[in-house]
Amino acid sequence: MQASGKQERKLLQQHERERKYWKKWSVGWNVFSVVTLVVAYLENALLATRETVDNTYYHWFLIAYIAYLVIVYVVGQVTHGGVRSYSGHFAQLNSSIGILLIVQDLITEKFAIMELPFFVSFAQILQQIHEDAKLLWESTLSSLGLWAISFVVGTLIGVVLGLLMGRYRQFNYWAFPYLKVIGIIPAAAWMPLTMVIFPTSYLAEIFLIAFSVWFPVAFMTIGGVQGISKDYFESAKTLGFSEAQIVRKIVIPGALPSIFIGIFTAMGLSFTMLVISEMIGAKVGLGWYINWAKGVGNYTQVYAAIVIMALLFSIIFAIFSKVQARLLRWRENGN
Amino acid sequence: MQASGKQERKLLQQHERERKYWKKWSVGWNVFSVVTLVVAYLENALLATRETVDNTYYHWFLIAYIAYLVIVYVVGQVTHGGVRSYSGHFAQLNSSIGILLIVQDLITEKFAIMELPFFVSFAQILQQIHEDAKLLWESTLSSLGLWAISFVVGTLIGVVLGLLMGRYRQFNYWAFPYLKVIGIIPAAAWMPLTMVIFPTSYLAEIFLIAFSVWFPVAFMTIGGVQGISKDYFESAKTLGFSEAQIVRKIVIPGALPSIFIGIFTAMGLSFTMLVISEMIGAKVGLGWYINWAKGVGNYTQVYAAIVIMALLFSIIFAIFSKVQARLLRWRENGN
Amino acid sequence: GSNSANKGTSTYKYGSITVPAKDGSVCNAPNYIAYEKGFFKQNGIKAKLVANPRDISDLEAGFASGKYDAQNGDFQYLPAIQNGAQIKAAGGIHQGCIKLLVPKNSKINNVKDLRGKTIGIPAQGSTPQYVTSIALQHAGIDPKKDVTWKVYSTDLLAKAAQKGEVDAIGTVDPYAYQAQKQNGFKTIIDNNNASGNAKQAAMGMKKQGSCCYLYISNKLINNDTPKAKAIVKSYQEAAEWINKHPEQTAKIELSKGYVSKTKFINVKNVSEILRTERFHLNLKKGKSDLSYYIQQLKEAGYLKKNTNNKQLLKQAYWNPKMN
Amino acid sequence: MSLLEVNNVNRVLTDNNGAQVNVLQNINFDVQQSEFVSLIGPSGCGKTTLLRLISGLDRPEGGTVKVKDELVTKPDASRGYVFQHGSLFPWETIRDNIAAGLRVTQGRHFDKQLVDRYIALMGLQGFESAFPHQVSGGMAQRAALARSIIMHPELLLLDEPMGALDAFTRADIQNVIYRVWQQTKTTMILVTHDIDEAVYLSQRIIVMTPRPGQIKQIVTNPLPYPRQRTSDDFLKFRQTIQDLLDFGSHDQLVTDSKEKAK
Amino acid sequence: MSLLEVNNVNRVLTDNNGAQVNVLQNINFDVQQSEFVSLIGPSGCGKTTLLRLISGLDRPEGGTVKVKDELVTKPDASRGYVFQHGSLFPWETIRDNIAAGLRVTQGRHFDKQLVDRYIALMGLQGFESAFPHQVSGGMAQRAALARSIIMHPELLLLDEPMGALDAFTRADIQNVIYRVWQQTKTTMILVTHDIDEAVYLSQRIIVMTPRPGQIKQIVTNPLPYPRQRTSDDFLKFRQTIQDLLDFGSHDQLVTDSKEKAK
Ligand SMILES: Nc1ncnc2c1ncn2[C@@H]1O[C@H](COP(=O)(O)OP(=O)(O)OP(=O)(O)O)[C@@H](O)[C@H]1O
Ligand SMILES: Nc1ncnc2c1ncn2[C@@H]1O[C@H](COP(=O)(O)OP(=O)(O)OP(=O)(O)O)[C@@H](O)[C@H]1O
Ligand SMILES: [Mg+2]
Ligand SMILES: [Mg+2]
Repeated sequence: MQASGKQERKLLQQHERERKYWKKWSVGWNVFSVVTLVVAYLENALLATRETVDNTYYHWFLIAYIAYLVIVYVVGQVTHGGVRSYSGHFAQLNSSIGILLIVQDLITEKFAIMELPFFVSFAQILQQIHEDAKLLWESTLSSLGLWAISFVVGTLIGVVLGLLMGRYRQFNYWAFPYLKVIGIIPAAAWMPLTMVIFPTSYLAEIFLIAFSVWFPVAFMTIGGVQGISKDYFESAKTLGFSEAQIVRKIVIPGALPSIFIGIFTAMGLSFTMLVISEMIGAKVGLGWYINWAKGVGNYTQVYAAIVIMALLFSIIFAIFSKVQARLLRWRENGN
Repeated sequence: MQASGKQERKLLQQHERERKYWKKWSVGWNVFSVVTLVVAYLENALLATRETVDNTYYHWFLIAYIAYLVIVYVVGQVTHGGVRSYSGHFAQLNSSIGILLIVQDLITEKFAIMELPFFVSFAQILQQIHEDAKLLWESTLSSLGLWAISFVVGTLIGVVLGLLMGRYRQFNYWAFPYLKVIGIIPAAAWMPLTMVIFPTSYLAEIFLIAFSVWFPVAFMTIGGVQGISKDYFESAKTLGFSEAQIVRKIVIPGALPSIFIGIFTAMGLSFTMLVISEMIGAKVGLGWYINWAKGVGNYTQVYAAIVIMALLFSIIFAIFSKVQARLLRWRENGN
Repeated sequence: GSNSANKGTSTYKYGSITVPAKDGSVCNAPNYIAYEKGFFKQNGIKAKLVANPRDISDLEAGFASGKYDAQNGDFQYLPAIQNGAQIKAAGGIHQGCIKLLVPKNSKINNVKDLRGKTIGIPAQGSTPQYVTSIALQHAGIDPKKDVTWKVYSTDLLAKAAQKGEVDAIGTVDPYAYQAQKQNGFKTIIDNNNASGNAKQAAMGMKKQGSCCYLYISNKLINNDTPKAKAIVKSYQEAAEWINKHPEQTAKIELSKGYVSKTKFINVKNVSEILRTERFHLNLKKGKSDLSYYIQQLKEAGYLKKNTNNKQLLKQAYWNPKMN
Repeated sequence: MSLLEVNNVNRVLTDNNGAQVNVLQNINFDVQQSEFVSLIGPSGCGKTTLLRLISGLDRPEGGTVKVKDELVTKPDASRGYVFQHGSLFPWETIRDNIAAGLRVTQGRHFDKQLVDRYIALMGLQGFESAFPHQVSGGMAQRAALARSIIMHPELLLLDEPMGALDAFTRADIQNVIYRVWQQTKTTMILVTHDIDEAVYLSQRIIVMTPRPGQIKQIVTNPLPYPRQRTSDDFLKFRQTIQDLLDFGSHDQLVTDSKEKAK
Repeated sequence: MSLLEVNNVNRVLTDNNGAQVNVLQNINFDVQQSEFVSLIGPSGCGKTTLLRLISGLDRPEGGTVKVKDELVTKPDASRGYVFQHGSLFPWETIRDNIAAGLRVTQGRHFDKQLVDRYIALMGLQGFESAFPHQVSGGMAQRAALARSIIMHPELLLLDEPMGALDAFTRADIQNVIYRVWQQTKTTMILVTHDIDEAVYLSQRIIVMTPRPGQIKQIVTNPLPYPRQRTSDDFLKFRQTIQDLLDFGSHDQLVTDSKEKAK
């Protein structure tokens, strides 16, 4: 139940939290997750290492992780708000991460069951990140910029085309058959053409990434528009809405849930294309960095870039989820 | 309204056709589309060509296209069945294809406004396809086989994971965070690892393609399962369904619409990955062919491969659409 | 198979090998010829030619996991070998195919003019980058600081230069040859110094320096030396054959579909490229070349600062001691 | 001059089997300014079809629909329409839904006080910022009414606005409608299945026949307002309508025509 | 021995505001073999909650629900449940829906004749291979009934199975239920808002109070079967129930508790 008062909104938030963070607060799991990480630390510090690696950064990472857990657990223990729900819910997952860290450390660094150069320990990756910090930072910024521009452009094009195709069947008739075919042309095949067509290679890169985004977004948007109950259109008409107002007030919000699905699906693909597109004309960038590392067979660098990309992706994913939850809060089940 | 009689099913089919092929039969458009293609033929045959090209195959293509149109139009004129609806509906689109053919011929072959090697005429592509017919045929078969296996494997994995994550929140809790991160690792980064992990490079290729498929499929499947009304689960329980029966009779059919969306979204991506994955260990294949042609910058071959891929994609898309329409015929709006 | 192929033993004494070679490139000729002219077969090897991933790390993974056995590739593998790639060079196989080119009306006339310029290359860590870097070092230019590298896929480098996105391009044949012939690109650096050009030599381009090498997987070298030797022998014979019959080689490459035909990629041009590359499996010179490159790459900063040259050479080179 | 004139209206539709069906045949009636008219008839007889023609959402195959002597050609804000399920926009709050039409006609600076008044009138205070799925069916239906009424339509078309509600909530909404009608004197046409409802609210009741939908009879309701559902007069008049509808015997299982027709 | 015994049942739920709410308080009643009992009460009083406890879909916080002296712990096929919207599986044909339960208990070679008999009994011939969205609401509801009844449950729980139907179709389904009950003597509990319906069908009517849901009174219906809706006795008994429900004045706009509570 919704009400205007602040009090009630707060209660609503709590209810929402309970739906999302359904694992109960448990002192046992909290302690256990800290224990696994402490064990990961001790195991790494005490056992002899077979490979050359500077474990300092790994130790710092573990200490920071432990500190973070201890803080949220203490806060969770004394408060009853979001921190408690959140940290209680993720205690078990944190334990599993601790165990994974121990296992990977043992099978790579300690017993070399899986060996260099293809398998590296997380400690080695962190060491690499520290070594290449400046280059990686530049690369991350550069890639993020390229990705953000391309993703926005691709999403906009996808949404606009999807809305047009979904709402106007004439447009659908003319555009869909051509777009369907264009949509599957592999990026590799596009690369020469984009070079010729676009004045700068940065634009060509943007095109390649945007291209990987618009297809799923447009595809989902079409479905979203077509799935809107015609009651809403008719209500709008009897309230005197013009076509423009119908698009703005009915078509777009109605298709938004589907648009978000398209955006989420396109995200993974856009990261793949980022790596590919940075093969044309890039001076720096995570994709460029991966290609470079692959060129000299330095897998640790490849993994370092992947760790950063995964982190980036998780952050972007979380932001999008938040935006989605906010924009789609009118839906029964929240997301 | 549905009834068991054959007669009524036939009427239903007709109604369905009208929903799908809504452009009315029009003699004018039919004639016009044939005219555009005849003009395309004459233009190509009569105007002097600036580039070296053997236009024979293009002429054959145009003649076949014209013959096809004339046949379906004649059939459409005298019958009232599916052919009439279909060909009437697509007459305008066919005209646009005719015009496009004329335009591309003029700006490449005839006036060389857009030049070799990046821009080639359709006639040159057809000539190339004819020249490399045997190699392309083998490549197509090989790629199709690889794609089919990988796509099935990827879809199955995606559906199974999606069902598990959608239905069992414990599974979702443990699997989703890890799978989400794994899902975004770009293929380029995977390639060396897959080579090391999988015993044969064919398996590595399958993995790479399947990997691009399972993510969107799993993602959509989760949503599909979570979107099933809990009424159905409760009805099933009061009818004595076991968990296995619930999964088979409720979860799978209920998620099927979303699974199909996932499959359609994954298709484009899987074609991109086909090209990338055929760089490891393939002796032949469309992706290999593209890479091979790029080895000396023979773009005509690249485009030839793309034309074949587009054709393949259209056929696969059409088959999937048919299967989807059949499996989801229980839905109100058919698809 | 040709006539000579049938002379060999009907059974394959050493079993089969997989060679990642089918990438449509011209200078992969030894693979094609060893296969087509039956040199593999004569030496008791059943060879399978497959696609070439081009990307070193993919190749490396293929070698490490036993999916690939031999290949001819550039000296660009040195850093990869230092990073643990399980392959060794067994001699140079042909001379240079790598050039640094500038567009027709470029103001760049020699290496010194490259300071502060942007250079297009096929990949970070590619042979063209290394060759250019060696020349830059000889001209007193720091390849890591004084120039900007930009990456384009090989087929697009010339286009990038024409569009002015880069000032010079480090590229390989047949793209380099085509850019020269068709678009009038000027050569600044040519690592093919068969003629002993003093200007090129001053830039560190060795006379008769090998450009591509025969690589064999460590697994094979360590576990089945005779087989590895048989591979070396096959390539040796193939290289000699190519050197003698560039025209026929070109014909085989084009007619058997190893290299795709275009207006430019025809028998005449391909045999010209093959002729200049002077195919010959040079076992001894290969080692000294490699040693030279190790030193150069170390100086240029592409190898680790603390590289032990001798040890890396041992790690990177295998002398098959053919008699 | 009547507010609404429906003259010889015919509606022919292609049903799912591809056959042509006369859904409405020769419909004639007038509605006066400020009148409350109910349309009642078996399911599938064409009530919704008729209402859609009046609103302008559809056009008749024959005959004319005129409002204030002008031919109706397309829907506009002067003829409000409330659907069975309200059709509130789920992505807008109750307040925004109610204001939706005003925003269109008055632009960004629409009369916010007016919206507040209607929120109060409909008893929706405290739920202004709730989304439709967060309120009960009855409240959603009240908001849908408010959304239409706030536009001060000449004619309000109500297509079973209480059909999906339970008996108790239904009675509540009936009272809301009654009160609004009393206060605003808006002309209303109510489509319903519920004889009680028609008798409780309307001045005239148009009884329709099953397909092809025709007007069987137009009955004037003699009862004075406010009406008592349990009064004898009420029950008697209710019986009159029930008889007119020929709501026959229940002793056999019939797959009646209306269901086949759906 | 009673078929069903509900003893001191309590149900406490956390509502959307996070507060604990007593939805059902101290519910006690028995149902005899072959009896037809109706549950009636205002919206939100806990009728559905109670039915779910009886079916085993939920467990009470206090008290016990026993069928044939055995504690109900989870739903099974011996207690049929028909939902307000039928909840036919949209991806199965009418025939497959009706056979769904049989397929589970009898496996692949279930009694196909039985399915045909029920299709005939429910007047669904000709629609066997239609999908739920292709049939009318009334037919879907008949199929949902058939799907439950075909399992020969000891107890059939009907949660407003006619609530979403129009008045005419509702009367039709009421007759179907009546006929099935007469023929099969299945014990039935019907939740409804419709006093007419309760009076027309049931032997006893359990009247519930608004939250916290308690039993106000259990009334035995004196009318003999078959009943006439228009008979004076019918109307009189109807009035008794109406009075019990204290279905008060309609003269003010109330945002009543049931709506606030939703
Ligand atoms: N778009 C359409 N195409 C074909 N037939 C239609 C269409 N819309 C309605 N019909 C048919 O027209 C008839 C009248 O439908 P309508 O919805 O107007 O009835 P109704 O009186 O409103 O019924 P209900 O009381 O169930 O709402 C029905 O038989 C229906 O099947
Ligand atoms: N899962 C739940 N969590 C919290 N409260 C609930 C839940 N389910 C029902 N309620 C509350 O319990 C009360 C009884 O609900 P129930 O659905 O049983 O009423 P009902 O009598 O069936 O109403 P209706 O006639 O509208 O169907 C309501 O106030 C409702 O808001
Ligand atoms: Mg209607
Ligand atoms: Mg209920």
